[in-house]
Amino acid sequence: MMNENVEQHNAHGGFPWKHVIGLILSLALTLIALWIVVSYSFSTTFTLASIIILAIFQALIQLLFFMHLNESKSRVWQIIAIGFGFFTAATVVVGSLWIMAYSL
Amino acid sequence: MSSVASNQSNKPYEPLEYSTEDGRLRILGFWIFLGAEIVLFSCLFATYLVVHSHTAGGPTSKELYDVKEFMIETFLLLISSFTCGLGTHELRRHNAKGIIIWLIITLLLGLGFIYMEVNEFVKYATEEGATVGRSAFLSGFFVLVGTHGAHVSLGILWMTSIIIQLAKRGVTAVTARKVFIVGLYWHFLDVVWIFIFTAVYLTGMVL
Amino acid sequence: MKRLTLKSLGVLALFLVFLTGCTNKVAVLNPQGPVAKQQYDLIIWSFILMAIVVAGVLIIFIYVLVRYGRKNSKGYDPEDEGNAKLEALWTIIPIIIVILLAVPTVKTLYGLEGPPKPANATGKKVEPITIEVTSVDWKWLFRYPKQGIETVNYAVIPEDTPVKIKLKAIGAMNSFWVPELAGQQYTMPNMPMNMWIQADHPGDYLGRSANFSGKGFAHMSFHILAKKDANFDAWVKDVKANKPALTMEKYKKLLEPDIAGEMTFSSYPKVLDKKDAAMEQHMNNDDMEGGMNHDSGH
Amino acid sequence: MIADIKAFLSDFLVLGDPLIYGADISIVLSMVAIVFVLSYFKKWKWLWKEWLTTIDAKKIGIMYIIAALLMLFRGGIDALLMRSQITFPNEGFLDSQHYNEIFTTHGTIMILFMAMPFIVGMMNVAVPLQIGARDVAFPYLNALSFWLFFVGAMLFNLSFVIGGSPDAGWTSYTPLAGAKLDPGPGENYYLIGLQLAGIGTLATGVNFMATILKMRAPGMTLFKMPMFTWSSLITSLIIVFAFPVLTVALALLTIDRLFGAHFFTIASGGSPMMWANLFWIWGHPEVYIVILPAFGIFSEVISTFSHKKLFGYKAMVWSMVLISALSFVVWLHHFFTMGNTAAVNSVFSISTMAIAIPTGVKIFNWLFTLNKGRIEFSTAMLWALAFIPNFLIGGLTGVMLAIAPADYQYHNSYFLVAHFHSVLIGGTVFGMFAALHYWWPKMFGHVLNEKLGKISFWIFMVSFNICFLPMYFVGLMGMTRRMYTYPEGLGWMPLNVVITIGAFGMGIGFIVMVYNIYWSARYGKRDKTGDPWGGRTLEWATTSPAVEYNFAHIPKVETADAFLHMKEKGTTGQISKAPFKPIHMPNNSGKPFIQAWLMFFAGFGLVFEWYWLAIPAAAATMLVMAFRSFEYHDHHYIPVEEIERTESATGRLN
Repeated sequence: MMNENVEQHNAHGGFPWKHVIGLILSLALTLIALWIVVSYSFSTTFTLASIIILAIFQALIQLLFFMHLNESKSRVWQIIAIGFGFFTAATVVVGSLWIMAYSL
Repeated sequence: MSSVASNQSNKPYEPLEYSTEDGRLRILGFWIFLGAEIVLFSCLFATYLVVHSHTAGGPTSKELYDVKEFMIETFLLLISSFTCGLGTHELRRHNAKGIIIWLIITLLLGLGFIYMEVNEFVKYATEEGATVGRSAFLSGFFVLVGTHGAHVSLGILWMTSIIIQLAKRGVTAVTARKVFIVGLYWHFLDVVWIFIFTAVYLTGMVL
Repeated sequence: MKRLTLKSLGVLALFLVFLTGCTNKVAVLNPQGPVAKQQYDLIIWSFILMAIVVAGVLIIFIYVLVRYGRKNSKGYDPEDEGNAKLEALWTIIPIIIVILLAVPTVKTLYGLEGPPKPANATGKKVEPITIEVTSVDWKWLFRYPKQGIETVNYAVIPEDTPVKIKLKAIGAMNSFWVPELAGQQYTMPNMPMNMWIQADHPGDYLGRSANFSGKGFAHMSFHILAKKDANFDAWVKDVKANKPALTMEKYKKLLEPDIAGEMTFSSYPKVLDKKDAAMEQHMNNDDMEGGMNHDSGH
Repeated sequence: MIADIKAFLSDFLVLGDPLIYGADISIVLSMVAIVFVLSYFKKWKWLWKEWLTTIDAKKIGIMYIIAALLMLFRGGIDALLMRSQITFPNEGFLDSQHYNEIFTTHGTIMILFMAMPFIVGMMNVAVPLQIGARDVAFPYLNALSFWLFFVGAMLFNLSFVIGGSPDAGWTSYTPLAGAKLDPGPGENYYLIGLQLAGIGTLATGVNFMATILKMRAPGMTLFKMPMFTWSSLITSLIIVFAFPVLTVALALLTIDRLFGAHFFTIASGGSPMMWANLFWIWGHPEVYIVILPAFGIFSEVISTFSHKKLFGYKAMVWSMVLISALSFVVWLHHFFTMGNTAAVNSVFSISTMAIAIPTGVKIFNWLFTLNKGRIEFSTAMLWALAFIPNFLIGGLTGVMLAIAPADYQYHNSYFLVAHFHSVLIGGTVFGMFAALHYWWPKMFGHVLNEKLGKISFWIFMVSFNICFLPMYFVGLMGMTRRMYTYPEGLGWMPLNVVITIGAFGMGIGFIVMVYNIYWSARYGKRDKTGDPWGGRTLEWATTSPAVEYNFAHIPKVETADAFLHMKEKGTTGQISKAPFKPIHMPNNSGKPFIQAWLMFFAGFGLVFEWYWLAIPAAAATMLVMAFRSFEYHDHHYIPVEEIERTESATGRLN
C-alpha cells in the first residue's frame, strides 16, 4: 500500500512527461491539419473529414493529458458530462446543417 | 481549513484540490459547466457554418483569412495550454512559486493571443470593411471568434486574481482547487480554439 | 372518480359526432381535394389508434380506482413492485403503434412532394397550373405567370387540376393554409418553397395565414374559388379584358404594411417576373422607400 | 425642454390605455402598501436577514414558489383578457397590438416565469431533504440563481408599464422580432429578461446535478434515490445541455437588434429560419424540463397515497433517461411546415413518435402502482390521478401532431394550442399543485385544508376540460392561434363561448386555492410529527418545517423508500440522537442579491440602449464577483449546544 503511494506521488513529482508528450502531439496534429489544407492535393471531402478527425484527437489529448479528465473519484460523471456535451454539440451542428441544407 | 485531509494518512495519494468535499464538488460542478460550454460553442459553430456562404457581396473567408496570422495565434494558445498544464504539475508538488511562474507565462502567452486577435479584427474592419454588420457570414465569424476571445480575456482576469490569492495564501486546499479549476478552463479554451482553427480558418481556406 | 370517466366518454362521443355528422364546418375533417384527403386519411388512422390506447388506459384506470379505492383493501399488496412480462408487454405495444403510424407517415410525406394523382374518374393526366403566392404584410398576392394576371386575397383555380403553389414572402413569415384543400406551408422571405393543391369540386374554400405576422395577421384570410375548366378560362379572359393593370406604383403601395380587400389585375409589371428573386430580395432589404426605382438586377 | 421631457416620457411610459393606467395605479398602491407594512411592523431587518440574504435552499425554494404563484396570477389574467376578447366575433375589447402583447407575455411568463420557478422551487424544497443532505452543493450560487431568475422576471414584467411589452409571440420568430419589423424596447425586454433568468437556470442545473451526484446520504445508491430526486437529476442534466442554446439564441438576436448584425435579418444574408432552429433546439428539451419533475412528483404522490411501492422503479428511471436523450433530437417537429425535405421530416416524425414509448411505459407503471394498492383520495392524490387521463389526451394528441403530414393541418391552429395546454396544465401545473399540497406541511409546518383543496381541485380540473377540449375542435375548424379577432359566420362562436367559460372557471379554482392557503395559514392543522402522510422518503424524517441544517445526524440509507424502512426498523430516532457534532454551514450573503440587481440595471440599460447605465452596472457586477473570489470566510459551524437547543425545541431530542 505504502509503495503504491510513493510511486503515485513520484509520478507527480518528476519530469512532466505527460505534458510534454501532449504538447508534441498537439503541435504535430496541428501541422498535419495545416499541411492537408495548404497542400491542396486532396479532395474537399477528404480534407474536411480528416481535419475534423484530427481536431477530435487534439481535443482528446487536451482532455486526457492536460485536464486529467479521468483521474478523480467522480470521473464517471465528468466523462458523462463531457460526453453528453459532445453528443448535444454534434446533434446541434449536424442537425442544423442538415435542416438548413437548402439555404447553405 | 480544519477539514483539509492530510496526505500523511494511510489513504492512497490524493491531490490537494480533491482533499475536501467542497473541492471535489466544485471540480465536478466545473466539469458539468464545461459540458454546458461545449453546447454553447456548438451553437455558435452551427450558426457560423450555416451562414458561412451568406456573404451578401462582402468579403469571403478565402479573402480574409491569413495563414501566418492564425497559425501564430494557434501556437500561442497551444503552448499556453502546455505551460498552464505545467502549473498544475507544480500544484501537485505543492510548489507555490512554480505555479505562479508558469501561470504568469501562461498569462503572457494569452495576452499575446488577444493582441493578435484584436489586431486581426481591426485589420479586417479597416482594410476590408469587414465588420459585424457587413454580412451574415461576418456576423457569424466575429461573434464565434469574439466569444472565444472574450472567454480568454475573462480567463486572464480570473487567472490574475488567482495568482494574487496564491501569492497571499500559499498552496492550501482552497487555492489548489482554484488553480486546478482555472487550469481546466484554460485548457478548455484551447479545445474550443482547436475547433475554431479547424472549422473556421482551415475550412475557410477550402470552401 | 366516476365523473371523470363519464366525462372522458362524453368527449369520445362528441368527437364521433364531429367525425360523422356536421363535418362541413370542421374544415380539416372535410377534405375537398386529394392533398387534403391524404392528410385526412392519416388523421383518421391516427385517431383510431389513439382511441384504442385511450380506451385501454381508461379501462385499467377505472378498474384500479374502483377496485382499490376507498376502504376496499382486499388484495392490498404493498410489496408489489414489478412484473417483467407486463412491463415488456407495455413496451412492445407502443412500439407496434409507433410503427403502424410511422410507415404511412413516411409514405405520405414522400407522396406529397409531387403533384397529386388525378382524382377524377377518367384518370387522365391534367397539365398542372402554377400560381406564385406571396405573403405581404398583411395580404396575399396571387400571380399567374402563364396567364399574366395578378389577384389579391383570392385566387381562382380550375377543378381537378393540380395547382403548383410557389410560396414566397415579403416582410414577415406567414403560413399558407387552405384546410379543405391542403395542409399549410410557411412562406419565408428569401426562401422560395413549393406545395400542391387541388380541388375535386367547384366551390369557395377559405384559407388564412396560420403563422403570426404582426398587427394585421388576423385579417389575412383569402378565398380559393374552384371553377369548372371552361369557367376558369372565361374568368381569365374576363380579367384580361376588363380589369386594370397592376402598375409598379400600385404594386409598391400593396407592399406597404396594411390590410386590403380583394383585387384583380389584368397584368403585372413584367420586370417582376424576370428579376423575381432579386426584386424580392430587394423588397426585403432595408430601404423599402424608393428602392424600386433603381435597377437591382445582376 | 418641457417638450423634450414630454416626448421622452411618452416613449418611456405606456400611455393611453385605461387598462394599463389601472395596472399602473395598482402597482404603485401595492408597492406603497408593502413598504408601509414592512415599516409599520419593523420587518425590514427581518426581510433582509431571513430572506434576501438567505442561502438556505428551503427558503430559496419558498421564494421561488411565491414568485411562481404571482406569475401564475399575472399570466392567468393575461389569459382571461385574451379569452374575453375572442369569446365573440368582431369584439373591440382589446385592439390588435394590445392582444399581441398579451399573448406574448402570457406564453413567456407561463413557461419561463411560472413553470420553471415552480419546478426549481420544488427541487430546492425537496431534493436536499430527500437525499439526506444539509443543503445543495453550491448554496451561494443557488441564491444567485434565484435572484437572477427574479430580476429577469421583474425586468420582463416591467415592459408592461415602461416602454411597452414584447409583441412577437413567446417564440419571438424572426424576421418579425427583428429590429426592422419590431423596433422599440419591447423585444429587448424579452431578450434580456429571458437571458438573465436563463443564466440563473443554467446555474441551477449545474448545482443540482452536483448535489444529487455527490451529496446523497451514505448508502443511498443511485437506484435507491426517490423518484422525484431522479427526475430532478435528469431535468438538471437537460437544463445544463439545453439552456446554453437559449443563451446563444437570445444573444445573437440581441446582437442583431442592438449592434446591427445579420444573423436573423432578411437583409445581408441573414437566416430567419436559424432562429426557429436554435429556439427549438432549446425549446423542445425545455418541454421535458418542465414535465419530468412533475412525473417525479406523481410517482411520489401515487406511491405514497396508494401506500405501496412504486411499480417498475427501474423502468421508470430508464424511461426518463431515454426521454432526456430523445428530447434533444426531435426539435424540428416544431417547424415541419418550414418546407423541409421528406427525408428530414420523416426522421423527426419518427424520433418524436418514439418518445411516446418511454412515456407510455411510465403511464402503465403508475396505473400498476395503483393496482393492489390502498388508494387514499387526498387532494395531492386527486391532482395526481387527474393527471393520468388528462395528460393521456395531451400526450396522444402530441403523437398525432408528430405525424408530419397531419401536422400540416394542425400546426398553429387551436388544435396545437389545446395540445400543449393539455400537457403543460394537465402535466406540469397539476404536478405542481400536487406538490404544493403534498409538501406544503414540510415548507410551512401546517397542512392545507383538504375540503377546500378538493373544492378547488374539482372546479379547476372540470373547468380545465371545459376550456381546452373544445379548442381541439375549433382548431380543426380552421381557427389559428394568435388571432385577436375573427369574423362572424364561421361557426366558431359557440365553442369559443364554452372555452371562455372554462377559462374563468379555472380562475375561480385558483382563487379557491389561494383562499385555502390563507385559511390554512390561520386555522390549518399544524403538523407536529413531520410526517403527515405516512411518507416513504427522507424529507418526512425531519421536522416540519425542517430545521436550518435539515438533519442533526445524516441518516443512513439501506433501501429505496428509506424513511419507510427506518420506520419499520424503528430507527427513526437516530437522526436526533445526542451526542451531536458541530455542523458545518455556509454563511448568508447579500452579494447574490446585490449582483443580481446590478445585472438588472445592466439589462435595463441594454433594453433602452443606455450604455451609460449598462456598462458601469456590468462592471460593478464583475467587481462583486471578484470580491466573492477573494472571500475565504464564508462558512461557520453550528455549535453542539445550539443543535441541542434546536432539537429539544422540536421535541425530538432523545
